[in-house]
Order: sequence, then structure tokens, then C-alpha cells
Amino acid sequence: MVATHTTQQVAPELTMRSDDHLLEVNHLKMYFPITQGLFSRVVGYTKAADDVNFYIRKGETLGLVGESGCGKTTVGRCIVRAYEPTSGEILYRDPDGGVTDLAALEGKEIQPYRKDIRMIFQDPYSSLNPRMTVFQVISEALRVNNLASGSEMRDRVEYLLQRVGLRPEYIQRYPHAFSGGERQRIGIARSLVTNPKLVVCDEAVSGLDVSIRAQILNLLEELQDDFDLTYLFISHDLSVIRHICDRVVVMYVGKIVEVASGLDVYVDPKHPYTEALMSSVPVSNPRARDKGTRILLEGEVADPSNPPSGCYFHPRCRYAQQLCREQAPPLKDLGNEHYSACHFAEELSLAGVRMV
Amino acid sequence: MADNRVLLEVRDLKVHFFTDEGVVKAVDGVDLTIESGKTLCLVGESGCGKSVACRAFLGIVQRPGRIVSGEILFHPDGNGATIDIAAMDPKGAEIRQIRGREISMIFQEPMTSLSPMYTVGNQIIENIVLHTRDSKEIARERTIQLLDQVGIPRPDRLVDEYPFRLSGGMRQRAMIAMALSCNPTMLIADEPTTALDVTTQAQIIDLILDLQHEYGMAVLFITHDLGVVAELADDVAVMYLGKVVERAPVDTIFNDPKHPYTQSLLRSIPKIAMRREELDPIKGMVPNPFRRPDGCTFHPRCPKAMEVCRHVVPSVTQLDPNHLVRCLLYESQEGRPDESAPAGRN
Amino acid sequence: MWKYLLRRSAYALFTVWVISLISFAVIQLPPGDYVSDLVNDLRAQAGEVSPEWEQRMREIYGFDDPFLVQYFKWMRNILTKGQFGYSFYYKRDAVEMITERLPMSFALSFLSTMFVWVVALPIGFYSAVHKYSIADYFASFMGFFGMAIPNFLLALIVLYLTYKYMGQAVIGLFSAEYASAAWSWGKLLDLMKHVWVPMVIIGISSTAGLIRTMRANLLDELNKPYVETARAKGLSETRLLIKYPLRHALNPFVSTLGWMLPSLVSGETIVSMVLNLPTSGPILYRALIQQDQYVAAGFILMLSTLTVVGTFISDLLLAWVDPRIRLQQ
Amino acid sequence: MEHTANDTLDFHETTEESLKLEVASQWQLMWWKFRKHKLAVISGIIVILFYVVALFCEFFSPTVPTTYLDVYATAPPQRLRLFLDGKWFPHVTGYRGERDPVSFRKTWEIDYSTYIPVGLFVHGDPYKLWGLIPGDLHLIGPKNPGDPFYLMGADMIGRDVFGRLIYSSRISLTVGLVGMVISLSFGILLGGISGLVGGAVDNIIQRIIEILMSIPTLPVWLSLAAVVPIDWPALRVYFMISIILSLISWTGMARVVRSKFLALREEDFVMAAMLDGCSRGRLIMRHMLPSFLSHIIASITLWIPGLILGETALSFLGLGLRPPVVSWGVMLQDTQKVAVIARYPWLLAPGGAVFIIVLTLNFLGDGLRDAADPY
Repeated sequence: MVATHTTQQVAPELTMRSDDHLLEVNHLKMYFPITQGLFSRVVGYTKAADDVNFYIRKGETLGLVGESGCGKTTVGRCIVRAYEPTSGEILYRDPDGGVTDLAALEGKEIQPYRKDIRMIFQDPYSSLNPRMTVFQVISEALRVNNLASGSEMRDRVEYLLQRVGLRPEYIQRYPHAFSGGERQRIGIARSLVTNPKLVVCDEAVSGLDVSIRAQILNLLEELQDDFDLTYLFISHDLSVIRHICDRVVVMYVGKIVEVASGLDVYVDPKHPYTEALMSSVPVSNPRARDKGTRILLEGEVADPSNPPSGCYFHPRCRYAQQLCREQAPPLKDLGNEHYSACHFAEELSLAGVRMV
Repeated sequence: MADNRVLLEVRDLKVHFFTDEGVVKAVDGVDLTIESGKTLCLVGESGCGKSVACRAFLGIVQRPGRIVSGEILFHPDGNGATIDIAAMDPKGAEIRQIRGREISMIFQEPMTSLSPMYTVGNQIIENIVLHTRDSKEIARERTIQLLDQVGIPRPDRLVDEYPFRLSGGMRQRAMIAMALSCNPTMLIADEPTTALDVTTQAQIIDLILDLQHEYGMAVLFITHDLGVVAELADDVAVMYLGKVVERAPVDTIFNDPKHPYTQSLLRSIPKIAMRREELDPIKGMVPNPFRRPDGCTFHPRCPKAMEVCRHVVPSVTQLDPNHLVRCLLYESQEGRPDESAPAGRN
Repeated sequence: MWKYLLRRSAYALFTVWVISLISFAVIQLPPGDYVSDLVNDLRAQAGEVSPEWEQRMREIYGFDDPFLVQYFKWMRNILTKGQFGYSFYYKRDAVEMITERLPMSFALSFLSTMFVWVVALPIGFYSAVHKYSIADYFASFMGFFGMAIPNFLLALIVLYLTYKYMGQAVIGLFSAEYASAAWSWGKLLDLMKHVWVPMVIIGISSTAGLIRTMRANLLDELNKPYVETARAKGLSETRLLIKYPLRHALNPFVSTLGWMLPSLVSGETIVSMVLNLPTSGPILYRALIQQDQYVAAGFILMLSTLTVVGTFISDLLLAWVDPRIRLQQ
Repeated sequence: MEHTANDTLDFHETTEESLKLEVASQWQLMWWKFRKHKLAVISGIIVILFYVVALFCEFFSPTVPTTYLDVYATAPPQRLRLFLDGKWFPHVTGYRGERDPVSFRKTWEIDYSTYIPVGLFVHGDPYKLWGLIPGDLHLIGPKNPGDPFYLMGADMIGRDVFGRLIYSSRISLTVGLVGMVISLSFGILLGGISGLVGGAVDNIIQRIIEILMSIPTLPVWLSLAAVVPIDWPALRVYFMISIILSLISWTGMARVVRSKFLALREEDFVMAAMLDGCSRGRLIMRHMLPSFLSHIIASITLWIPGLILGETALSFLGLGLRPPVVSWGVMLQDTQKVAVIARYPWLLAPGGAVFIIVLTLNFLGDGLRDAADPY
């Protein structure tokens, strides 16, 4: 039985639904055309993000998880406006209280917001231009936005280098002088140089070794407190997400399947996909080994240019019923800030992560 | 069927790379034993030499790398015959009889580890025909059966498919099928799940465990993911800068680690049970391969470093029959055992 | 696969059409035409030529028609009657000259291609597998050497050396007694005796280039993970190298035919002029100098078509050897 | 748990030596890497020498190219010697003329018993440097003006092959440069558009390039060159030939530029710069171009040889530059007949010059390409 009266879609309002929201993403769609032939005729679309809705509170860390190809990176890039979304809203609250739809901005209009919303990249090697010094890399945003110049700029860069754990003397060095972990620190300094409000961390620790990863995670947490930052943390690593995030958004083939607090998503998932995902996480405790209870997903991730009917997850879902094949489930509010896009979210009792 | 006898014994193995800039001691005195039917996980950060070590076990270290010294004793069957792989000509016929038949290997990158020019079947059949001298038809039958066993749907069709038409998970399954095609006594898996999604990773780990149960082979599993280690290891060897610094059963490693490096490694991983618990990472980073620290190579990063660690190279200390550690903290209790004594014999 | 074939052939046809347009246009470019040359000659010899006669000649040859009309007529004659027009200079049907000379050009280019492959493949392979050996350095150096020497200069040097040391320069493709004889076994043998000199000269710079390409490709392939997989299987080193990296490196090898052919045909043209071979080169050269437009356009068209067809074949070969191209269309 | 610099950077050992490397710019790193490539360095020096000689050819040549002494037609090369009877006395051997009894052709033989004294910085044929500055000083020449001085022999009408070779280098070496500039502009423009705009525009440009690439170059060069009117002035012919040469070669350049653009566009650091708020122009000029430049320079070095060879081939056939312009190809026109080469092999000397410059440019380009990405 589906409790339709409690169903409430995340409403597409033009003002933000709550004063403490820093960002609201409403019905965001990002379709990449598939072209063919000499004149690049469009023959279809890859729906990398398809009607994505969520919000980020000021000061929190929101995690975005999913398997590769689920569209999480696309959503992140839409928010920093590296991509121009096909449709939908990205509402952002300025420090002075005004609300702007970032998705509607064009050309130069985006410029003032670039300094507020910054990004940290995954690959510490390709994200720093090997032909520019650390100073040039970090100060570029100050320079092009005329935010600082001369000794003020230099002081700012030196201060940030120190804040991310590098010696200020390294300012004139080139990236090739640094290791992966150090480069990632430079990348973090670059993102912080404009005093941003929101930082999108796109797999920011995925390429790093265990011990360096821990160093960077600690650093990110510390900087969040000191600089009053809000993070959108994109990762496929569920233990990292668990560690750093307040709330978690789970995506599957361009759609959001579940949103909940960090704890709920792990111990009380309301979507079969989340359940399977949690079940696959290796637990760092050999005494917790319990092979029998693990849920293994069958088949492959659906093709975003040719998704299945109804709920995209139904071909791999062990609870799938006729309804799932026919109707796409909406994202339902289950109360307590828990949302799930499953027809049977309330009925199923799903297992959380194995915690011992 | 696991009779838990020693299958592979590695003694003081050294593999060095002779580059223009200097010598990199990628593997610098590794001692290991692998028992039949068990899973040994080799853990360590990138650059610790774990991949090089496992290539040495097959004699496929590429130039400018070379096995400098040490023994790799392989006991293929119960009657006591012993082969020293380290002493064999890496291009000779003898060692090629071992590769792919007695010891087989799967790699990290399922996308590039299979040639896109030949069908999946072709590459598996090749292995079977090479080692069993069966006819192509029989090998093909066996291949289809193997593909079915590793959970590839419609194996009779996929046998003629090219690798690039399969997903990463499917390719890794095909690689496993290839590795198992001659019933090896040992499987070396070099980070086989690192490039895969967590859901696929779980599938592959389960598959390897199932197959091990069925075939009774020993598995040497190389990984940097301690979660994976906890899921499948019987024994664990922790490597740092070309040396095994601690070796113990998996439960001991996770619950009673002795080496400061193992301890720090465990404190560096976020636990899924807790949000924002304090991570206590190892300070600094892995040093430059050309400038290894003197004494214990871990001493500059070690929270428990003593003055003596700067100069004295620690040797192996046996804490209990199954627990070996290479740290000066424990040497005083035991006295200094003979450096040349083979480690891990039980 | 069929779709790919279809698209690829449509594309080749289109290219040939564009080339036909270009070659005809290029011939039309120079000021004046054959009739004005003729008139000049006649004036010089006989004095007066009446303007009416000049006009009539132009009408006969159709030189006063607009460009597109002339082009259309030309193409129509080629397609329907297989006629390429008339050679004013040689007073012969252009098609006769083309059928006489083009097969020789084709044969020479083909043989040069074979020569390039047969030489470059093993040397490139050896160089890559024995990287930084003395033989590798020698091959690289010879490669540079081959690339640096213009092929006509090489032809001149060969002429000089053979003249100096053998008393007779190697010119042409046949000995005197066979030059105008009908085809026979003897003539074929005679051709075989002579053909290797131009073949080597034409092929040398492409060979040099291809050795380098082959070596670089193979070096890339040797480090690929699938080679390690094959090694871990226990394949012998030779078998492994042949089955995996060599097969992979063959791809760019086949596709080099595409870029090699135009340069081989170019080389063939100029070397033929120096060595005075009975191929298209010398005739094309004459025709261009003499503004013998139908002959020139015919030869350019046919030579270009030859290379387009060659490229087309190399693409098909590529699809045949590489399943990625075959299956991902 | 404050992360101070000291805490995290214990291992970033900085030595004198590594510091130098760590603050080195792209060009410094490239230079250090290039320097290791000995053959390329030597080649680079030779290439520079060639261009210096070309720049001051009036000074380096003992004669001006129009000077001829028909009595010395087809005289063989003289030997340059520095000592006579153990004493410093730079000189060349003299000639002894003989008339062939059968053909009555006058032939010259080296006469080892006569000497023609030679000096450095001698006064000789008057010239105008770059057509502007008059002078008559030559690097080397006979001390008595009018003495025969043929280091590489004389041609059919008694002109000095060595001097003409030096004069030719100006034309032959710059035709490649001019052609390069033209094809580079074309290539960067179209390759850039292709790489930046993408989509249908890219598709169409790529197809056009493929068509052009499948046309055999020489017949087209020949037919285009045949179009150049006989009565055009030398300079116009020169530019026309450069254009013809570049028409074909820009396609390759466009491909290089495009593929580099596409590869760079995918780099995270370019996206990072975009998110920093860089305008498109700044993105290209400041962030993409520097990684481009080194590759382009290397490609150019590898391309000029092709253009030099092209010019030589065309002129050799009489379809490129024409006398009185002197280029290596023009000089080689004399050697079209076997009989000529057989008797006067020194007329092939320009071929040697072509060979050396093409070889050294290839070595240089190879070294530059290896050094182009020093990271």
C-alpha cells in the first residue's frame, strides 16, 4: 500500500524553502546530445542528470554517492557551472540574503558567483597546470576577478599555503616539485583563495593513499570550521562519505533514489539500491565477516541513454514488482528529512550497513 | 581439501631497479610463506613494492628491474619437490610451465589486461591449449564452462565476444576464468578490485572466495584497501618500503597490531560505524625511492621512534608462532634472532 | 560492418569527385590555352594565322564554353565512353597514354609499398624489442639518413655511381631490346632486373618514416598490461610478442598506407622523370609544361583516384584486422 | 591537531640541487632536457650556422652569383691547403687546361704545382648586403682578384658553385620558413576552430582535411607551379611557391593543433582556470598556449625539411623558382642529364647541402619533441 497522502514532491518554488538553505537544486536536468554523421545530427541524449532535487544547508557537508556513471560528477559540475544545465534551477543564497538562480545565468553574469562556489578536483596531477608556479595557480582567481593584487595577493597566497600545511616559501615552485598529497593541498588552497561559501569536492580524496587520504580529510574538516564552509562532497567511497558528511544523497542513473542523514542512510536505508550499496561496503573488521547476509547486485548499471522503463533500478532490484516496471517512482518525503524514490519505501524493511 | 601445507616460501627476496638516476630497491628483503588453500593479503601504500614482489613470484619483473638475491621456493605437490623460481631463467621453458598452470595471476586493470584484438574465448583457450595440449574444441568447451562458473551470462555467446564489449566487472570475471583455466595451485591477484565500483568489488570478492573454496587453491591478494583485507584474508603481510614489517593472522592484525606502521594504517581509515571520529594519519609521506632513510626505514614517520631506530635495521621478531614483526620495539624482549632465519615457518 | 563499408565507399566516391573538380580546375588556371600556344607557334613558323581559323579551333576544342560546361563534357566522356580527351601535343587519345603508362605507375607504387613494408616491419620490430642496442641505433640513424635525402637526388647519385662503376647508367625499366617489345616472360624478367632500383629509391624515405613509427608504436604496446597478462600465462617470449604487441602495432601500420600512398605516388612521379621510366611521371610533366590539358587532367585524376582507392583499401584492411573499428560502428 | 607546516613537511627534503629543479620554469626544464640530447644540440648548432650564413650570404660567399669566367667553365674543385713547405701559406691549387683531342672540349685538371694564394677578409666582388649596404669584403677569397677560386668547382658557364651554394641557402632556407608561417597560420586557425567549436564545424573541417591529404602532393604542386606565369618577377614567384608548398602542408598542422586542443580541453587544470573565472581568451592564451607552444615549435622544426625538399624538387624540375634566382633546386637543374653528373659530379653539391640541413633539422626537431614535455 502506498501512502499517497503523505507523498509530497520536493516543491519547485522560486524562493528557498528554508532560510538555512545555502543551495537548492530543483528539477535539474543535464542531457548530453549523442550525435551522428557529418552534420552532427542529434540522435539521442545521455541523461546524465534527470530531474535532480536536493538542497544544501549552510555549514553542512552533503555527500553525493553512487556507482561510476550515475551522474554525481555531472551534478557537481552543473553547480559550479562548468556545464550549462539543460533545464532546472540551481538556487543560491548570496551572503547578503538574495536568492539567485545560477542555472539561468549566462555568460558574464556567472562571474560574481564563481568566487563563492569553488571546486576541488580528483586528480592532483592533471588539476594543476605544470607550467605555472604555485603562486600563479593559486592567485589566478584573485587576478582575473580583480580581488587583490600586489603584496596583498602574495600575503593571501602565503597565508593559505600555510593553512593547508605547506611552507609559504614554496610559493615560487612548480607543481612537479610536489607529491600527490601536497598537490591536493595546493588544489585546496586554490579553492579557498576567494573566500568561497560552498566548495564542491569531486572525489577529492579518491586518488590518494590511505594515510595521505586521512591527512586531507582531517584538513578539510578543520578548514570547514575555520572558514565557515559548506561542502558538497562527491565520492564513491562510502566510508569516506560516512566519515565526513551530515547528510547523504544517493544517485542511480541520473536520478536521486534516496536522501537522508548520514546515519539513516547507513543504518536505515529506504531504497533497495542503497541497501545493496551498503551491503557491498567492505567492513574493516574481520570478525564482522558475514558473507551470507550480503546482497549482491545482479546485472549491470543501466545505460543512461537508454534507461529501462518505470523505476530504473527495477531490473536489478530483488523486491521489484509490476508497478516498478510501469511507473517511475517520485522522491517521497518519509519524514525526518528522509526521502526515497521507491514505490515501496514504507513497506520494505531493509538492512543497513554491517556495523560491528 | 585444504591441507594447509606450505606452498610458496620466499626468503630474503630482493628486487632492484637499475635506472639512470640510481638503484631503486623496490623489494628489499621480503620473507613470506603462503599455505595451500589459504588467502594471504599483502597490504601497503603505493610504492611499497607489493606489486613488484608478486611479479617476482612469477619471474615476470621487467627491465630495468631484476631479482638480485633471495629464494622463491615453490612446492607444487605434497611429495616434497621444490623449485626455486628466483633461480630460474625468466624466459626459460621451465618457468613458463609454472606460469598460468601452477601459479596464475589477475591484474588491476580489467580494461587493459585483455587484448582488444582477440575474443575473450581465444585468450582463455590459448592458456588451456598451451598447458594441457588439449584440442581447441575441448578447450573451448572448458572455456564456456569456466565462463559460466565465474558468473558470466550466456557464456556460449560471450566466448566469442571481444573484451571491449564487456563491462569492467565482466572483464575481471573473464580474467578470473582465464586464471583458473588450468586449476592452478596458487592465484595471485594484484589489486583486482581497485578499478571497480564497490558493488562490483563485492561480487568479485565473493567470486574469488567461492572459487577458492571449490578449487582449494592458495590466494595471494594484493590490495591497499584494509576493508577488503578484513573481508577475505586468512593471513596478512604488511609491507613498507620493500620489506614485510608485520605478518599475522587477519584477526591479530586488526585487533592486536604490533608494528607502529600497521597501527597507524588502521587509525588512518575512516570506520563506517562512526561519523567524524578522529583520524590519526601517519605524518609525512613515503620518502623518495632514491633516498631511503637509514636504520628502520619507517623511523621518520613513526610515532614511537627511538634514537636507535635511526641507525639499526630491525630484524624479524617472532612474537608468537604466527605473528612476526620487524620492529626494534620488540627485539629487546626476544633478543636478536638470527637475521637469516626463514620467517613465517610454522 | 556493411554500414561502415557503405559509408566509407560513399565517402571515397565523394573524394574522387572533389579531386576531379580540382584537377580540371587546376588545368584551366593558366592564362591562354593550347590554341594560343599553337597560334604562337604557327605565327613564329609561318607568319600569319587568321583569327577565323583560331576561332574555329577554339570551337572544335570547346575552349569557349564556360568552365562548368567543359567540366561536364569532360566528365561525361570519361564516365560514358571512357574517353579522357585528346592530346594536342602527342596527337593521340589521352586514354591510350593513360592505359599505357598508368599500370606501370601502379605497379611501381605497389612494389614500393611492398618493399617499404617488408623492410620496415622487421627492422622496426627488432629495433623496438632490442631498444638501445647497437642495431637499434644503427637503424634509427639509417632512418634519419633515408628521410633526409631527397629521392630525386638519390636517383641522381645512383645514376652517377652506376655510370661510373658499371659504365652504364640504370635508366628505364627495360633493356633496350625489350623496351618496345610485346609482353613476354623475357620482358617480365627484364623488368624484374631493372625495377628494384627505382623501387628502392622511391620507397626509401617512406621506409625510414615507417621504421620510426613502427618502433614507437611497438614500444608503446610493449608496456601495455595485456602483454603482462600474456607473459603471466607462460607464453614464450617470441610467440607472445608476435601474437600481442605486433598484432596491435600492425594497426597503425596498415593505416600508414593512407599517408604513404600520396607520398609514394609523388616520389614515383619525380623519380620516373629522373630515371626516365615509362610511367606517368614524365608524361604528366610534359603535359603540364605544354598545357596539354586533357592529358594532364586525366593523369592527375587517375593518380589521385589511385591513392584514394589505396586509402580506401587500407581502411577496409584496418576494419578487418581491428575488431574495435569493425564492431563499434 | 593543528596542522602546521612542520608537521606535514618533514619529508620534503629540499637540497640545493632539487631547489634549482623545483623553481625551474618550463623553458629551463626543456633546455636541461634538450641539452642531454647531444646529437640534437650539435644539429642545432649546425642549423644556426646555416641560417647565419644565409643571413650574411653576401659576406660569406667569395663571389656574387652572377660572376662568371667562362674560360673556367666546368673546372673541378680546388684543394684548399693551409701550409706550403711547412710554412703558413693558405692557398688553393691552380688549374692546367687541356683540350680534348676528340671533342675539342676544353677540360681542366688540378695542377698541383701552381698555387693561388688565399686570404680571409679579402676585397672582391662588390655587393649590396640585403640589397642595401654596399660592400666588397668577403670572408674568404683569392688574394689577387681575378684568380680562379672554385672550392666546389665551377658550373657549366664558369660560375663558382661554392658561392652560389651560399647565396642559394638564403632562398632555399627561407622558402621553408615562409611556407611554414603560412601553413602554421592556416593550421592554427582551422585546427583551433575545429578543436574549440567542435560539432558539425569540426566534422566538416576534418573531412576537408582528409580529402586534401589523400591527394598526392607532387602532381598538384606540379600543376599549380606550372600555372605560375613565366614573366612574373622573382619575388612574386618566390611567394607563390611558398604558398603552393604550404597549401598542402597546413592540413597536418591543423590536425596537430586540433588534437592538442582536444587533449588540453579535457585537462582538469583548464576547467579549474575556467572556474577561476578566466575569459575564453585568457584561458587559451595563458593556460593552454604555453603547453602548446613547445609542441608546436618541435613540429615546425620537423616540418621545415619537407618544405625545403618540396622547393628543391619543384625547382629541380624547372617548375619552381627560376634563374636568375638561385636556390639549391635551381642549381640542381644542371644535373638533370646523366652525362653531366658523370663528368661534373661536383654539381651535385647543393644536394649535399639539402641533405645536411634536412638531417640536422630532423635531429633537432626530434630532440625538441622529446624535451617539449619535460614533466
